[in-house]
Amino acid sequence: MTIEKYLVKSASLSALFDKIKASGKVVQAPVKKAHTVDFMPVNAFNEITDDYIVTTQSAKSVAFPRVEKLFKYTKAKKEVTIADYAINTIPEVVMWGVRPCDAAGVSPLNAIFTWDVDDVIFTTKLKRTTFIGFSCQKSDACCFCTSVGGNPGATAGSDILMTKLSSGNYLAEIITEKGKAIQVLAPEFFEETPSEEKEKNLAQVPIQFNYLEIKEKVDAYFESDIWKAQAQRCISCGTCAFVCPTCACFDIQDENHGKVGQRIRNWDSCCFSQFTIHTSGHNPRESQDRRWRQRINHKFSIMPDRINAYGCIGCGRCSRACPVDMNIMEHLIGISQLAKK
Amino acid sequence: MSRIGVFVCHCGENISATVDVEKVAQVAGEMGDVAFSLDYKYMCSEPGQALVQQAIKDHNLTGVVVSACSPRMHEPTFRKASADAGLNPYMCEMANIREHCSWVHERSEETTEKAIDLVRMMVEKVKYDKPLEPIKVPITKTALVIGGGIAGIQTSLDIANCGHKVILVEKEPSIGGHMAQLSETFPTLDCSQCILSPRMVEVAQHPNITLMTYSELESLEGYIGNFTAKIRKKAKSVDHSKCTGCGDCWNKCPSKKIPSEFNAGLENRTAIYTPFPQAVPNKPVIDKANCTYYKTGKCKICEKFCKAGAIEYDLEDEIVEIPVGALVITTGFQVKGTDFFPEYGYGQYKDVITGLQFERLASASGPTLGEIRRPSDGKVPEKIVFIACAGSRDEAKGIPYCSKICCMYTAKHAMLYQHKVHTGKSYVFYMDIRSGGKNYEEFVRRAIEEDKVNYVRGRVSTVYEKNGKLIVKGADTLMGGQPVEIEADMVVLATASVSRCGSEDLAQKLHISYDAYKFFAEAHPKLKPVETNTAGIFLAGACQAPKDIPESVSMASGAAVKVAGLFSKDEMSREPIIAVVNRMAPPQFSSCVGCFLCQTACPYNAIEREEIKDRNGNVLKTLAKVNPGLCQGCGTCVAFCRTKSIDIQGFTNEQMYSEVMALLNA
Amino acid sequence: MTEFEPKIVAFVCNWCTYAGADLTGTSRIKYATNVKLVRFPCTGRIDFMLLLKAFGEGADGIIISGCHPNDCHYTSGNFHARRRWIMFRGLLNFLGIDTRRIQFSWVSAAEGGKWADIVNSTVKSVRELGPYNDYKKVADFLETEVTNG
Amino acid sequence: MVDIKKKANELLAANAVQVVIGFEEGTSGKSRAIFAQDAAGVDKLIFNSQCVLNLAVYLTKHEIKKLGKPAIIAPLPVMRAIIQLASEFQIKESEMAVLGVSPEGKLVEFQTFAAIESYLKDFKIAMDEKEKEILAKISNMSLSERFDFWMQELGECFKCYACRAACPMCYCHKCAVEQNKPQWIPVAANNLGNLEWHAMRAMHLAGRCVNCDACHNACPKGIPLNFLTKLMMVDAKEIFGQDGPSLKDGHLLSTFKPNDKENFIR
Repeated sequence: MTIEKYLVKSASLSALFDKIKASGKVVQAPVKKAHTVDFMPVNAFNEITDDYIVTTQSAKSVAFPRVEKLFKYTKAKKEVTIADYAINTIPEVVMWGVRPCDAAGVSPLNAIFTWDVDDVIFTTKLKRTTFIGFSCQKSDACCFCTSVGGNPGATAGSDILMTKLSSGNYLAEIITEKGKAIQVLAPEFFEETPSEEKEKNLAQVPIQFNYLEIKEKVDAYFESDIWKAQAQRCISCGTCAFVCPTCACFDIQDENHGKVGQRIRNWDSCCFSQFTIHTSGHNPRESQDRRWRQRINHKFSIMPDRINAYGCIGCGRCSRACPVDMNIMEHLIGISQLAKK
Repeated sequence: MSRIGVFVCHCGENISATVDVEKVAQVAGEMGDVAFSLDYKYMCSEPGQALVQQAIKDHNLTGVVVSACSPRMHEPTFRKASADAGLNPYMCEMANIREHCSWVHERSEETTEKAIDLVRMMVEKVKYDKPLEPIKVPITKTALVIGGGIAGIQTSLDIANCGHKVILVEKEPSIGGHMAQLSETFPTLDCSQCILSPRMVEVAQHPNITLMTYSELESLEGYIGNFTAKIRKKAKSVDHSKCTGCGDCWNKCPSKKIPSEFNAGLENRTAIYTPFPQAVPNKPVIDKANCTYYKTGKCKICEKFCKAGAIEYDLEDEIVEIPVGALVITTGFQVKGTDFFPEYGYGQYKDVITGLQFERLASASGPTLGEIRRPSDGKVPEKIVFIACAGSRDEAKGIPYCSKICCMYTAKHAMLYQHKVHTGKSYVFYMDIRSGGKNYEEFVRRAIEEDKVNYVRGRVSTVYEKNGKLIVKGADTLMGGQPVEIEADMVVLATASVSRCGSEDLAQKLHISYDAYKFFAEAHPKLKPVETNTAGIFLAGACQAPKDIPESVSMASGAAVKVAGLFSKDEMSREPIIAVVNRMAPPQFSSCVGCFLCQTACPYNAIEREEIKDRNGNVLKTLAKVNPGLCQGCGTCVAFCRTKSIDIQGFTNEQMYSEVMALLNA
Repeated sequence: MTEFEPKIVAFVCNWCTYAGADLTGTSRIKYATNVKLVRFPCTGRIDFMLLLKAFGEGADGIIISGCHPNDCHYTSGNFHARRRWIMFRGLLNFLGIDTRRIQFSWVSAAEGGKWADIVNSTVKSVRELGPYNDYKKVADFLETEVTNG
Repeated sequence: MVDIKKKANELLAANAVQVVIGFEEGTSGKSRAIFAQDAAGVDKLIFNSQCVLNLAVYLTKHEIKKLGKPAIIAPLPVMRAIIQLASEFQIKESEMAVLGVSPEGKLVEFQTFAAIESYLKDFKIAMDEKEKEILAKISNMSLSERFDFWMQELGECFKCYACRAACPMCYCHKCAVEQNKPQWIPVAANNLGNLEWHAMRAMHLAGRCVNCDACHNACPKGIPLNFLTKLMMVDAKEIFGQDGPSLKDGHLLSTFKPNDKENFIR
């Protein structure tokens, strides 16, 4: 559908929230917690904070949580009965306050979970989720969405995008049918189109490099000391992957407790030293530079080649969270500056 | 996937009375991986074992769970049965539904449920059992016997006569123990010394026996077949290789006022001394604590008079390390002193003495040359009272058990008194007369009927002195508890036999257990009376419980046979329940990171360093390695290892983990 | 309503407490059925993780028992265990885990009576504490939904 | 800093070491590790209050070992880590140079690890007042409050293992959480999995923690998990008198005293 534009008074925002809640949807929104700002199920508008550049963790967990129960099983005498994941129990969710970068992360993630067979649990969850984006007025030194094809007001991935105007009111862009459905819930709050221009109300994020160039360099410099140089200080924890909106690696485990048990899917990370270890004991990525190369390679070369989507949307979460300041933007700039081959 | 057989035992009524064994077998049959299950009246019986073996063959079982008594009881039985049927013995486990279930609970749903849980637990364990091969270790064919009393003497001679080396350690200057102190022995009244001394001499002269008197065990390390004993040879201050035992030294020694241990304090000895004339070895030692020279630095009279020049004051304690394959503990007992009894005058009345002191009075080699005379004034007692059960069978005194020998030796004492003092009157106060044993009852009757000893059934409430007499107040329960008062010249207390002081320390040095009264504990009250819980260490004599001579001697021979049996092979196989460090493919080699914290944790120094090298000899990794000869399988390292790289066979992490899972997830 | 029957596991060493419990049986001393023994070679072998596992699998109480100090069949396993328990107990308490539900004891091969006493008194005290619901909530692996934490 | 750089250059020039492990200016005001192999690298070296990472963590990394013999810039926590690592046979005196940094930021040179240990005697491992307060606050909660508090905090954990990766004592190449026979620690980052992971980690650091807080600083969720190991540290000191790492005394849990005191064993 073509994008429809409305004005939503800042005053009506909370009322809009209430309407959505009243419709029975689960609303997840950024909440100020003890140490972080993260998406949490909320009941009242005042639980929500808007004081964040991006949340510590991405919005991906709405469809790809850190622990996912795939099915349960029960043993009786010598028989085993399996109870599949009850797809129909998945609630309608509204992700409120998603940043454009996060929203942009949805499509690569979806591409991964659907590239051969559909991952029904993931896709169903995604289908039942409405993303209400809020474009960025603030950014920090870690942001580089503009370098990977996004921008602080990008609509891609959001169903509705809210942009705060100088008046304090919001420009609401209805982007999809799902978004439309929200508007239908409370048409009274969606007023006539604002005169004011959207762009000048957005954060300024300078372009640092050309991501198309990165792909080319990554392919050209597969064998290169740059990976060693960049990975030296990396301590191979999984933080970057766990906060990343597009990282999709997982580990399947069976949790057995006597007669009952379940199969679960857990987040995993290609940075862990044991990630690719073979039964034989051989590990194709046994040193950190190999794992770092894989990470960049996967996001900027393998994904575009295989599923025609880039694995980095420039939110900068990994740079903020990294315990040893592996700043991905800095590294990407470094890569982009490598001589053409 | 394993195929497990579960065999539920009724143990006659012992289990089936409170546990629904049929149900246990039926539910077990429904457990995962259980291919076969049955219940049977006596699983350990010949046909019972046959059932297990048949099932192993018919259902080609990969594991067996026998749900019966404690594994400490029958694990070996069923492991052997399984092995004979072609199953690796370590694939057989026992679920203890008797000691830990049927015997401690009433019949109820819960009891049966618990039995089922215990079976499920062991089924899970068996799943993770791995076939193991016993570890072969060489045997040092030398036995260490600790204690040179009659038990130690007998066991040493028996072992030595089987052709094995024996080291007999005695802490006193001479062997002989209590038996050497006795006058005559019941029920035959033959002279103790006369039958003992030949044995003592035989020990001293036996080519296979090394006698170490005046010595004590310092420490013991190692395990069955391969112990290392450290023995402290206390400085004798006399070079026995030179000493002729002429006796000049002790005749000349000026410090003569030392109570003689051998004569139970009824006579004094000198500082340089042999305990008694027939001592073996019959050569003196200097009792440093009481020697003038050692106390003041002056004297040296013995040195002056020693023609052989054998006195060496500056000899020091020597600690020798001896490899031995087995030990027999024969440290014996001791008797309570009269001072233990406030009601009998706290030991302040000279003429209230212990049975052991009476033995010395009655002994021809004793202070009175065998005449019964009062310690106080040397008068021959006209009236003498013997009090049996002095301390024994008395909760209040903390000695609820029966000292066993008192009834007999009291009868003997009374008899000897009557034989020596024909005009004398003797009384015996007793609770019950316990005279089980060949010719024992007849012996007591002789005392009563022929020697006219007056037996009074009742306890003595008090004894006190009144103008030279000992007033003994008691009651005669056979006369309706009417008070009895006797003016005696002498009172003999059959004081309780108790464990030797220091037996606790010794037990800890040996890592054997002991009972509430500090007597050493046998491995099984009926079927393993001479074994301890520590393989290779055996018991004989009164260190296990009060015993008379024939019992001690037979137990000693029993222990000797156990040792000889062990020594009949050149090597023995040990349970392969030991720790192992995991190994995996390069470049990891093992998950062990070589922090070697396990090394400090291991009580046996069994953890060694193993270097993994490449072809050029460069060390790629250093990891921990367990020496299977030294590891005893305690598993302390296992619980301690952060990376879970070390595990213990038979009690692996997977097994303990799944046992807990199984117990809690019915 | 029927009285709450706590689930209690006992981790005991083979040489002292297991033998002691055998003696309890041989002496026909009665105790509660709630307690089930797991046999270890030595208290030194008992991995502290197994205590957490036991609670995680729904135990309401735990008994840990071995040889008295100086009586360890392996000379020092119980000493190592003692240090481990001292540290671990402090940690559990700091984590808010109820250490009143864990009974540590030394029971020798000769103390059949003491074993029965330990079992019965532990069952009694854990019964008074009631089911360990706080922990069961945490351990309820099938139901607890993991939101974006 | 001047003298540290000077020393670093000397060592590199003399080829006494091939790499200097230190701190450099990072992005957005952070500091980070640098592995200086020449004067240009040394020139980047800095040292300030921002330098919270425990550099000792790199001493056991095979990627870093490949760079050659290191010299490491060592403030107190790094010195402590070095002693502990040495006592666990993970590093050798002969295979590294230590450029100590005194609390005043002055260079302290050490010829031997023993020298480091004795230097540390003057700087007892301990918590500051603020930390003591927090520890007390947690300890003074009721049992259930404490349980809820930790469930709340640990509930945040998503098992990225940054705490482990940043800890100089977590050098095992196959951590217990990666052992799956049996699966001691649930892989899932759920309540139980998180509780068991952090409890185990604390026990594994009992008597080994050097109180550098690297784990906490590394945690992207800001969980105060360092207080679990701090408690272990305090108990080790109060109950067993263990006062910081030592080359000789043996490990807290692999040694014992027959008279160790407890009040809970019947």
